[in-house]
Amino acid sequence: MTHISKRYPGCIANDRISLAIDDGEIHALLGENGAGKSTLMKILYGVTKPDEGALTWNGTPTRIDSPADARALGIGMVFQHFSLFETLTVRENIELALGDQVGDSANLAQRIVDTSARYGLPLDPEQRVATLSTGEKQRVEIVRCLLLDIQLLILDEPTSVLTPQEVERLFETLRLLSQEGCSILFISHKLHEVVSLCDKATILRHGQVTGQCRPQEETAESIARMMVGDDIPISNDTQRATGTGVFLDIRRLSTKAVSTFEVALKNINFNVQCGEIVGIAGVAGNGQEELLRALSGEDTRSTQQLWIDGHCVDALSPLQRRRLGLAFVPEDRLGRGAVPEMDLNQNTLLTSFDSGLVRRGFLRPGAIRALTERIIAKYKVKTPSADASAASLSGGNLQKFIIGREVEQQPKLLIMAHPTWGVDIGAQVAIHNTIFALRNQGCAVLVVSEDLDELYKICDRLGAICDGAVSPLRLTDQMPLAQLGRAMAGDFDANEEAA
Amino acid sequence: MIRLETRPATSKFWTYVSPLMAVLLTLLSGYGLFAALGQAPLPALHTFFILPLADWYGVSELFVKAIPILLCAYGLALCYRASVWNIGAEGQLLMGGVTTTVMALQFTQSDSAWAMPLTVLAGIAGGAAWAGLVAFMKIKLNTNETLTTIMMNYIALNLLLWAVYGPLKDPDGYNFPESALFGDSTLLPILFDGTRLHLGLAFALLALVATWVLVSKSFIGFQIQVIGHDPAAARMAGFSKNKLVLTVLLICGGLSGLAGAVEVAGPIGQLVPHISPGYGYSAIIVAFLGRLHPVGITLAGLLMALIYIGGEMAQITIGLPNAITGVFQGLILFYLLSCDVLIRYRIRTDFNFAWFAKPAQGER
Amino acid sequence: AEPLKIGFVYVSPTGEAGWTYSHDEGRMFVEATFGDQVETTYVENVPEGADAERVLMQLAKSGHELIFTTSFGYMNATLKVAKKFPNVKFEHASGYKRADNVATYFDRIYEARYLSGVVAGNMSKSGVIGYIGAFPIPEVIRGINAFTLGAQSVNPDISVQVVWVNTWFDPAKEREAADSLINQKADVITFHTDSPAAVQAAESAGVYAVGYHSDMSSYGPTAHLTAAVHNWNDYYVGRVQAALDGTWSSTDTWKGIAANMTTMAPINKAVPADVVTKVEMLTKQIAAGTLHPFTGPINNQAGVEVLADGQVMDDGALLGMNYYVAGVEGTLEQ
Amino acid sequence: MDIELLTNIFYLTVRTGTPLLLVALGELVCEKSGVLNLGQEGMMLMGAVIGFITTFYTGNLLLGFTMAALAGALMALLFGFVAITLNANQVASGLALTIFGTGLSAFIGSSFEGKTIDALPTIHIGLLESIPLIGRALFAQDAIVYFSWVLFFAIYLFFRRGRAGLSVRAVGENPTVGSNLGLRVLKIRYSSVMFGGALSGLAGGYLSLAYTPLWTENMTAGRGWIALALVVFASWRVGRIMLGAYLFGFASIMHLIAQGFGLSISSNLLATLPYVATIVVLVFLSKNIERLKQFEPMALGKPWHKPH
Ligand SMILES: Nc1ncnc2c1ncn2[C@@H]1O[C@H](COP(=O)(O)OP(=O)(O)OP(=O)(O)O)[C@@H](O)[C@H]1O
Ligand SMILES: Nc1ncnc2c1ncn2[C@@H]1O[C@H](COP(=O)(O)OP(=O)(O)OP(=O)(O)O)[C@@H](O)[C@H]1O
Ligand SMILES: [Mg+2]
Ligand SMILES: [Mg+2]
Repeated sequence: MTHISKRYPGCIANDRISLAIDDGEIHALLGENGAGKSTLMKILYGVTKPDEGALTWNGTPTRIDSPADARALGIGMVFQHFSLFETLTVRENIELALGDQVGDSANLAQRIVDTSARYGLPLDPEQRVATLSTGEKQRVEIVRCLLLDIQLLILDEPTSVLTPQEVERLFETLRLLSQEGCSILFISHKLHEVVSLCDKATILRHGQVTGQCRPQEETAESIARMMVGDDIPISNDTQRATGTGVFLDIRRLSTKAVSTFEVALKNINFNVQCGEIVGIAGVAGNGQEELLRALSGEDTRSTQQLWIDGHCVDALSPLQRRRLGLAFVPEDRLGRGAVPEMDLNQNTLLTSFDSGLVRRGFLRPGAIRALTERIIAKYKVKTPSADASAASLSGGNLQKFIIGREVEQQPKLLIMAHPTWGVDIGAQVAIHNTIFALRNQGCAVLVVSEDLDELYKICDRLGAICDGAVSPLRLTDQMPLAQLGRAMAGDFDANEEAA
Repeated sequence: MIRLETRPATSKFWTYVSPLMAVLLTLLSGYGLFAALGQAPLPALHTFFILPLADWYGVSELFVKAIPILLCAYGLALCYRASVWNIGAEGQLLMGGVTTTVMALQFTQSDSAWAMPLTVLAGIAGGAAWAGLVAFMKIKLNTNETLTTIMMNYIALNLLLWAVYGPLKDPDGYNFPESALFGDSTLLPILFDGTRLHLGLAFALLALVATWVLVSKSFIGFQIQVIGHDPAAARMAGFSKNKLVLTVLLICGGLSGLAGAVEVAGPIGQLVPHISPGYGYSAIIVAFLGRLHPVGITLAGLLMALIYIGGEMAQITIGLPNAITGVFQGLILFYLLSCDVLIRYRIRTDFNFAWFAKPAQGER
Repeated sequence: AEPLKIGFVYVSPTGEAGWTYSHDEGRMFVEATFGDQVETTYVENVPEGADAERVLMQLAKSGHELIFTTSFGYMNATLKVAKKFPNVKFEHASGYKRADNVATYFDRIYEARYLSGVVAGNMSKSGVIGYIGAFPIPEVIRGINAFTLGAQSVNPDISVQVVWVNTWFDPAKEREAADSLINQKADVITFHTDSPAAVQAAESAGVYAVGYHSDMSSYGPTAHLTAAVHNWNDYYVGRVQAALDGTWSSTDTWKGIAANMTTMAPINKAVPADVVTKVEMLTKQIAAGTLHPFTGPINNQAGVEVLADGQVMDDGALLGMNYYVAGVEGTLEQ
Repeated sequence: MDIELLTNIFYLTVRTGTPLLLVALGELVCEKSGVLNLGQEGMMLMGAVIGFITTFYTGNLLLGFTMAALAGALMALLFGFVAITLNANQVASGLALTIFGTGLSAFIGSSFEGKTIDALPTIHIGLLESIPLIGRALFAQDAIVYFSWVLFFAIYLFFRRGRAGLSVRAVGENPTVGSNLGLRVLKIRYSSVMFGGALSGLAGGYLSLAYTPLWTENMTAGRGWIALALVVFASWRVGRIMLGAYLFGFASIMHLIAQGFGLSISSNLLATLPYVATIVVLVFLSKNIERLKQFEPMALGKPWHKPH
């Protein structure tokens, strides 16, 4: 790819980028949020048309006008956000995505089973995508590419939603592919993965190539430096703390699963104390979502019993729980944590209405704007103005904004899901520091995440959730990774006391 | 090919220019249309758009026509902001007309000062109750409001017919389908002598201000908007969807019922089978044309009313067929909708496919 | 001299058949008769609600001196505008309220209904006749009863099955009503709605139909027995002449066959000659005033006598009719 | 009620339900692709008037129906340009189409008011017709009724098998994903919208060429709205479209037939029957929220344009 440029109103996503990939090479594309990685990949896959630039494929100048062209050349892509139709089955999704290249559609199901087995990514072709776990969805995306005679596989942040085991399995598949001669373009914010997997890395900043390296010869540290520059501290000291009295108490929390997509919560007991960070690890789809909804009050069907600050909140709505000091950062930033179409002022108001933004039922635009601007400034949210829509922010910036918004409410209890999912290193550090600061003010913090590195880094006590049940919590330093892994697999140590 | 390119922020310029452009395009099309029909285009356009407003009476009639449409549209806009797809303003208006009549007929002999307010309140209550039924079914029985409101429009029409052919029929009316004429105490007072402009204008202004405050200034209005855009976020923030759905439907029902009340207790003065020539349906368009904003709705409603009256005028003075009105309305609506695209997007029509044809620079 | 400007206000589009069309025929007849002396304007599709008054105002303001308002629902609007324009003459069809400058007029279509009932009674083999009604207003009920009495005059056992469709104009629904009547054994269909759909239904089902408003034989050449037809030509010409002469005054006109305001469409060849002769004779009697369709004894559905033997119903009773006579099937809500 | 009457009622039910079935099937395909077109009345009326004029001049019914479908499709194209290409609000564009189509059809058809043509003949399928209860309903109908069944099964299979139906469902669920994967979203949506328009036009033609072979202004009298409601009623499932259309047809016929039963209920109240019945059945069908949502196109009514 030569001199690829793509301008969007208000920003240059790709600025004369040139990139070369060899046969069988695993090439990492790195860069902070909004650096232009996904845009470049979409151009390569024919989804986005570049403003200028040229492409050479196997030595011949080529044009890729559509994903079909790309597939015909043997390019496959796994998008950053799943490109799956939830209501269709696995087979239907694959059939659709392959278009004319699907080949013999009669035995497609069989081919899916064969291919997925060969690469160790088992799939049931007749299952509806909506019922799949995140990891399984990821598999569908990959198998979809593998069904073609593939020469280049693009993976845009494939690991941000996978568990360590799944990541390991994916890497094996990728190495196998690369041995078969397939080139791989790999985007990730997890640098140690890059170090362990990739042959080469290209680093983007503000839409330009700022460096190239051989990851095996570098450390995660040094690569991070290359990405974010020298001005941002990329590591912070972890200090543990101990809680000072129970704030959130969960006693025998159970729910029934009303649909096949849901996990029933089974007799969950744990508490979170003021001034500590509690982490719940777990593989996606084990009840995290249901637990969070029960805690936030979005789902009030649970039985027995949630106590916040000495109040039983079972019957209370999310609003009433907020008034007891709860703040909440849900896993979906757009569409739940923030309203995409609304501007940042309005998204501030979404949950901060009790922070003096509403008087007698009427809005106070001045106060709303002031608070929004404070959040933007204090949490270094990159945005043209407070009038920008939430949808226009990059993932990391939106996450900073949402966390800032919740933190500014000075909550006594902060519940967060995947606080740094898909967020670049710089933002990760900023978010972690914010959480620490809040804890040190005496706030109780509950973090539900799949990212074990993160949990070990920030949490004071840890537990795991598996199939709707939560293991007893232990102090982080007394919870070896192996034990946490066992707990995530459902093997809770029976004779262990809840911390 | 036409390509749309999202603007980083909606364009203030086009927000105001787009309607002007649409009107201009309509006038141009009208010019062509009238020429094709063998009419002198300019006088015909004058008849359609200027003549109805040539005198004070014409202007007052514009408002008389627009009032019920506007009342319905203000309410509908609230519903649509909350993504409650209420098609039922017509039925709510009709029910408002019926309940208004029931109340008004209690006062035919009375000159109580309460007569008129109670009559109007009865209309509001009737419309709100009819919409409340929709809310009940949506909230408790989980039924889709688009379907229930369409069906309930027909049910309301039949109930009105039943009432006007049955219990509310004027006993001294030779069995014709009309209620007795309302007493003066229940009729809406006329605001300006020599016109039919009635107190409904004040109601409409009140509704304009109230919905504007609700939409732009109040926390409820904000919650409504959040529910409409993103129910998951609303749930996360703790806004009660059911309460908001009920609120917007009751407000819309009340305003539509009020529209029914101002018609029967205003220019018509009794219950007849045809109290509405589809005001509730016109209001849907007006709500969207007005971009769900009370001020925009007011302008769109007046425009809609103008075309209706212009169509009558064109029939009377130059003998154009009535069907022209519909053609005209359709055209102007399409133009408005199309021009509004420019508020959110830039239009690109370039055919630039040449980028890959450039020779590769051998970077590989 | 300046031509006399005459306005017509119609409730529906002028169309080719139906109520409004019959008035528009009258308007064209006026134009043809008076030529340059008059200038006519019509406004179609004027809703009967609040809009009517404005249209009337506009007509009056734009110099129309004689205005015909051709639907019952315009009654109060006509009176209101008439009050504001004492020099403009108004003519309101089918209403009962008058003023110095508001006359009323209507035709005695029930006379033609009676006669067509005679034809239908002769042609029905099943003894069931279907009648599609729009709304239960006196005019429609009067037609149903007159038709029934006519049919009974040839076959006392005949029954007339009424279906209300609650609309003046919905061809598909009228068709459905006709089909459902035919499927309930009716072998002659008539109707008091605005479209010829019922005639078409009869034609395709192979039964007979009696038209309304105008000759509808083109929609069912085999099925169409005859039709009860309005004819406003003579009335309109007379009133326009009076206005031109300056002799116009507010009157109440309710005339039928005698004044040629109501007529019968040509009778189908399938109808036996003796029946045709009989109908012609009855027509003459009605024209001469020797036969009145509503002549006692008449019983209502419950068998209660509403008109004694030999008595002739007065116009007041006719105008407010709200019951079915015996022989009509169906219930009429009061 | 005797057998004969019931036989006739079923027969009439099918006839009455047919135009609704056609329109609702078309709107279903359109909505499945994520586009809500409220312009049914306008498209039906244009189909009715163009079909009628064609047959009036040529005497050819097949040509009439073809032109009717074409007219509907062209109207849908106009809607598509505003709603799909220019991304205008779909509800408003659809309503504009209704107003425009109503006016334009009246305008075009004014000199054909009240003219008549020979109706589409009934095709009797031998002895099957004499089967009690269902014989007439199933075997003594006109070509369009039979065609509507063929169409019904075709559409059923279309969404069940094959990539075309899948792509329509896919762009109705998530056009962005579809576009990322290389589906030609706009093309699929245009095709679906125009197919829906063609069926509306055909249904309009059915009214003016078969049901009541004549043209009169606004002769659809709100049937397009009912058909729209039926799609919701069916919760976007093909099978239930037929159920809904015939249920509504049945209730409409019953409100006419029932007047002969000597009930002392006002005909106005009886006339609410089809609407009340539809709501009541909907309430029962709405108990299971998940099933209800399962077939609803998630992107329905949302403006979308290709990201660049
Ligand atoms: N459709 C679009 N319209 C306007 N701007 C866009 C669009 N898509 C991307 N951008 C902008 O282009 C820039 C690059 O975006 P891109 O998605 O390529 O970043 P990225 O490097 O993949 O970031 P992340 O790590 O968060 O995935 C960002 O500033 C983004 O806001
Ligand atoms: N996640 C969920 N999935 C399905 N149903 C749910 C879910 N959460 C809650 N419900 C049920 O949906 C219904 C509506 O709940 P919701 O929380 O919207 O009401 P609310 O906003 O609290 O309204 P109010 O405060 O007026 O009671 C309740 O019966 C609730 O039990
Ligand atoms: Mg990206
Ligand atoms: Mg609740």
